[in-house]
Amino acid sequence: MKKLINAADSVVADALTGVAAAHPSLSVRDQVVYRAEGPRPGKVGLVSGGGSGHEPLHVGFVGHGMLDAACPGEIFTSPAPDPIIAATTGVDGGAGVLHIVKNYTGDVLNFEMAAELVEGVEVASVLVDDDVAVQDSLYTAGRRGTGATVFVEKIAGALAEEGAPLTEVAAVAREVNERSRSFGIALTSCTPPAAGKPIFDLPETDVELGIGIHGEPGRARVPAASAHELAGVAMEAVHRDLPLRGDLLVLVNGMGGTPLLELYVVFAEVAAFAEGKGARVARSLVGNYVTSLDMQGFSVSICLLDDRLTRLWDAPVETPALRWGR
Amino acid sequence: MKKLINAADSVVADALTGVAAAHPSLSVRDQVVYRAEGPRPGKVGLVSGGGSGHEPLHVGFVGHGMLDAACPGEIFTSPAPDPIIAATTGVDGGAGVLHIVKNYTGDVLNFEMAAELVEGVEVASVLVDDDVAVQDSLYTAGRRGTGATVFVEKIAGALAEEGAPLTEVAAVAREVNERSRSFGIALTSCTPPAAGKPIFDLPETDVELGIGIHGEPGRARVPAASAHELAGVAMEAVHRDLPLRGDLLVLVNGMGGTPLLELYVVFAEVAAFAEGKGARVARSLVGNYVTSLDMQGFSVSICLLDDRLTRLWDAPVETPALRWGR
Amino acid sequence: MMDTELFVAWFEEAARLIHRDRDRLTRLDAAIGDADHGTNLDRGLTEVRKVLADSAPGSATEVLTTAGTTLIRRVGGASGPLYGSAFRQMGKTLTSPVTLAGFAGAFEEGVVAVERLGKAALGDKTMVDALAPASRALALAVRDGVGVRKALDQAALAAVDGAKATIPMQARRGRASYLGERSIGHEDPGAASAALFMEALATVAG
Amino acid sequence: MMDTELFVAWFEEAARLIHRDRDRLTRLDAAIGDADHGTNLDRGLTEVRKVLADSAPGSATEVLTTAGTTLIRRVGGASGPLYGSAFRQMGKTLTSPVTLAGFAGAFEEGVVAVERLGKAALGDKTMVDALAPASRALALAVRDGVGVRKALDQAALAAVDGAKATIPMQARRGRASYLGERSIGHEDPGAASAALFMEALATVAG
Ligand SMILES: Nc1ncnc2c1ncn2[C@@H]1O[C@H](COP(=O)(O)OP(=O)(O)O)[C@@H](O)[C@H]1O
Ligand SMILES: Nc1ncnc2c1ncn2[C@@H]1O[C@H](COP(=O)(O)OP(=O)(O)O)[C@@H](O)[C@H]1O
Ligand SMILES: [Mg+2]
Ligand SMILES: [Mg+2]
Ligand SMILES: [Mg+2]
Ligand SMILES: [Mg+2]
Repeated sequence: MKKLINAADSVVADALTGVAAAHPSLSVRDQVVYRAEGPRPGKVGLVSGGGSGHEPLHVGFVGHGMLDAACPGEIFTSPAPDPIIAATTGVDGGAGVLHIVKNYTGDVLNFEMAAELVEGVEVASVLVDDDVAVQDSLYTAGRRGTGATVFVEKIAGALAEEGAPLTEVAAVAREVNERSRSFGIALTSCTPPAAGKPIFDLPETDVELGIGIHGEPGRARVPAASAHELAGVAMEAVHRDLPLRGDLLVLVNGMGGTPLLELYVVFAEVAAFAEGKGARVARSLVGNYVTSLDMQGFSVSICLLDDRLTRLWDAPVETPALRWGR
Repeated sequence: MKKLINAADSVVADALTGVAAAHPSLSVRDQVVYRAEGPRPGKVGLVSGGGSGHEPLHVGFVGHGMLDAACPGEIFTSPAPDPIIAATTGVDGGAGVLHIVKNYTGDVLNFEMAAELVEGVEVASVLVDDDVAVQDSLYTAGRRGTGATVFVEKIAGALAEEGAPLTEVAAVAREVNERSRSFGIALTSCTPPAAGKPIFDLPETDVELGIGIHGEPGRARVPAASAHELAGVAMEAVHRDLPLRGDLLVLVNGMGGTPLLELYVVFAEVAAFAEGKGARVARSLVGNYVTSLDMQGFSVSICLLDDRLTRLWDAPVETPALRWGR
Repeated sequence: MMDTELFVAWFEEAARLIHRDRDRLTRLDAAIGDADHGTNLDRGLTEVRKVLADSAPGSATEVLTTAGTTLIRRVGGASGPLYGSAFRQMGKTLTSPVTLAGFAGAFEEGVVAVERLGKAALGDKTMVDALAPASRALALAVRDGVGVRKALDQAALAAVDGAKATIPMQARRGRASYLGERSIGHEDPGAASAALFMEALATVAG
Repeated sequence: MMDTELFVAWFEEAARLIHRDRDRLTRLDAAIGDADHGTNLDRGLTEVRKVLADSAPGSATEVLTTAGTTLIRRVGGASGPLYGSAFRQMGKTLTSPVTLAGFAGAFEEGVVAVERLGKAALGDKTMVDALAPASRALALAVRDGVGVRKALDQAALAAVDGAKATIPMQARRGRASYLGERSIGHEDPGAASAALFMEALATVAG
């Protein structure tokens, strides 16, 4: 394993030192990343978090129009309750705080505990579970939260910035999650610094369908195929679960090790697929937004827009990883 | 080789289809990427280009405040004169056009030919050659143009947007290049689709110092080391050539396959090094901006700022890869 | 009689075993999870050991609640809150002096806490599949009037068997459940670490 | 006498050889460059072949300038403009009917065009190291009154020797120069392709 790190157990701390040095708009205290200017009285605070290794998620989405704080855990390990409690208290502007939680047992348990233990702050929670690769049944932990997290954080963040109350901000977050689906495909595994080797072995000839964002193997392994075919597999899976129609918000997301050139090749196929179904790509993102360390591969996330969601998506945002309108 | 492509010889064309679909602000004609709104009368036009495989460079830098057109060649192959001529004519608003050319024999020759052949447009050229890994002597093709290209395109683009004449825009571009230096380190090689395998073999134990952005091997191979040590090597090389002082614009650039998490670890080391030399990181970028396909590694680019350059860097920019102020 | 020192020794030994098997646990987690179980628990128990050394707890209850709270605070992931809540619940239920019967009852409460928090049942391929059999072994030992050492040995054996029994199971909880049938054929890392906890207790009591 | 058909055949054969050796040229370029020389020339010459077939050129000059212009327009990279200018210059210099002496003179002009454009000299480890010896062989053949076939054979041999001679050289031009001493020990891809061009000409004349 070759990585640009100093030690496996200091990666997250060292990276946060870099984040603090690179972004004067952020302040980092006790492994929590806040907006430097602090909470705005009367504004609902947005807190998210989860294991590290998915950068820019969540740290790169802290700033005006999006998150108020992010709690990065160790690599692929959800943060413990303490930093979540600190973040929740730290961003409260008196209007309460929304926890945006990706649906993983660890994230759910730790955010639940934090919500119970925090004092004097009204807390609402929204679970993001957009990954159609996982059957949502009694026999699983439920669908994983992946690419749609970006949609939820951006749109809920925009509504909070407008001064909407906690109930409404939570409601729009849930609405975005319900209208969003994702599917991911890996060309390679990824190597957590502490593990020192790839989480799973994937031969040169195969790709892994329906992967999550923690290097966990997917549901099936098939021979490598063209971008056209792989994009088709991902889009079919999404379309089967949530028929594409009207205006779409599309994220073609890189898993961390895939060059942008290839992501644009995939995006062309995704856009063509959507048009084939009579839908229209109204807004889009192409790049590395919800990654899995150095994994090569992509995921597609789709949200069915309406005028309100489109307006909130277009609202100004100023974070390290997402910025427009200011 | 596993890649998200349809065919080795259609990668660039397919990716440009994706670029056109993803960015309504751009228009793609005959493998040239233009601002959709076309040239602004009286504004100096900025055209750059070069081999593909460095995304987002240059295509991702077309837009308000930066380039007017980009000419992407085949992978690692500079474009032929025809598209450069088309781009030059297409963006001319009557105030002339600046060619921003990275110093590679192929880029230089093809842009020179285009400049000679183009008719009715005043053309000025600036060579970017910031890579201190290459001795600038009679015995080389001269220093390569790498990360500083982003600085040159952004700052010259801002001045052009203000309506400055061609001579001034060319002058500030040269000034930025003269005040900038870069150095790159690779943890892995990269695999061009047409080649089908890594350009060079790099054992698990070693890293390559002083690499360019075309997968060409570097000047030396040394055992892998910590982010602290590798950042030190890069910064020493830059500092030896251009002593760090005052306000710095710093780019910690990923080569395409390196996760953002690691780039922030490197940035922390780079910032600490700069402070150690009594300089100050006044502005910075951390991410994949000038890549080498799927190569893992990083490069550091430094520009010595002054008030004017800082103001031009801060000026509004709206491109797929760089956006602020609007 | 199970005195306070025994419980402190339990966590010291558990920390040692988990550190020793850290890579094995991470490998098991790599196969059906995200390759962090070993690092997570190692980080947590190193901390527990420190905290217990500094705080010099005066009772078994204090040892268990301190350990549980520390695991919740320091591990994160799924296993942190689950193990943490288990030990906190045990601690809250224990009354001193700690008899085997008292411990068996408290242990069962701890297992129930995991099942409740994790919505997990026997057969879901989780730590419960090691913890529940261990609890049952303790209950039987109490019924049969077996001594502490023998009882804890039987609990440890039951936990190891329970962990091995997760190999053919298809996961229904936690990350491994995402793999569906592909989760079959691998030992659950949390069940494996639970077996180490029970082995540690048997060792220090022996 | 070297008629127009011979020059058309030259580029058809060159296209065939370059396509055949495309991967070898790319491998050579991978060692000291950026692994695209084979694809670049293959793309260019496929196009040249098409254009010549469609345009049915009426003179050797037309063949060479058409081929040169096409290479400049379609190849990109360093080799496109260099080879393109070489052939355009040859074409401009040729007068018909084309004698061996006329061709030798035109060929030398083409090599000089590459040296001028590339600021390259013999020994810089570039295509010049294959082209210049070939030009010299042609000049000597003319001086000695050797026939066309023999002359072109000697030029081809000189080009191959010249290409092999680049192996111990340290590159001073092009991408390979970035490697400094590490460029030593590898054959220059452009010199290798230049040798193929000369081999093609000898073949079609033979
Ligand atoms: N819902 C649950 N109920 C009970 N145990 C669980 C549950 N989810 C996970 N576990 C246990 O936790 C272990 C994984 O712990 P760990 O790897 O540290 O956390 P994470 O899964 O968040 O990476 C699993 O092997 C399993 O034994
Ligand atoms: N300055 C130069 N003068 C002469 N020949 C050159 C020069 N630079 C490069 N070449 C030739 O071009 C070849 C490389 O061509 P190619 O790989 O197609 O272009 P690029 O180097 O732009 O990738 C080299 O092997 C060398 O023979
Ligand atoms: Mg985990
Ligand atoms: Mg090239
Ligand atoms: Mg795990
Ligand atoms: Mg080349």
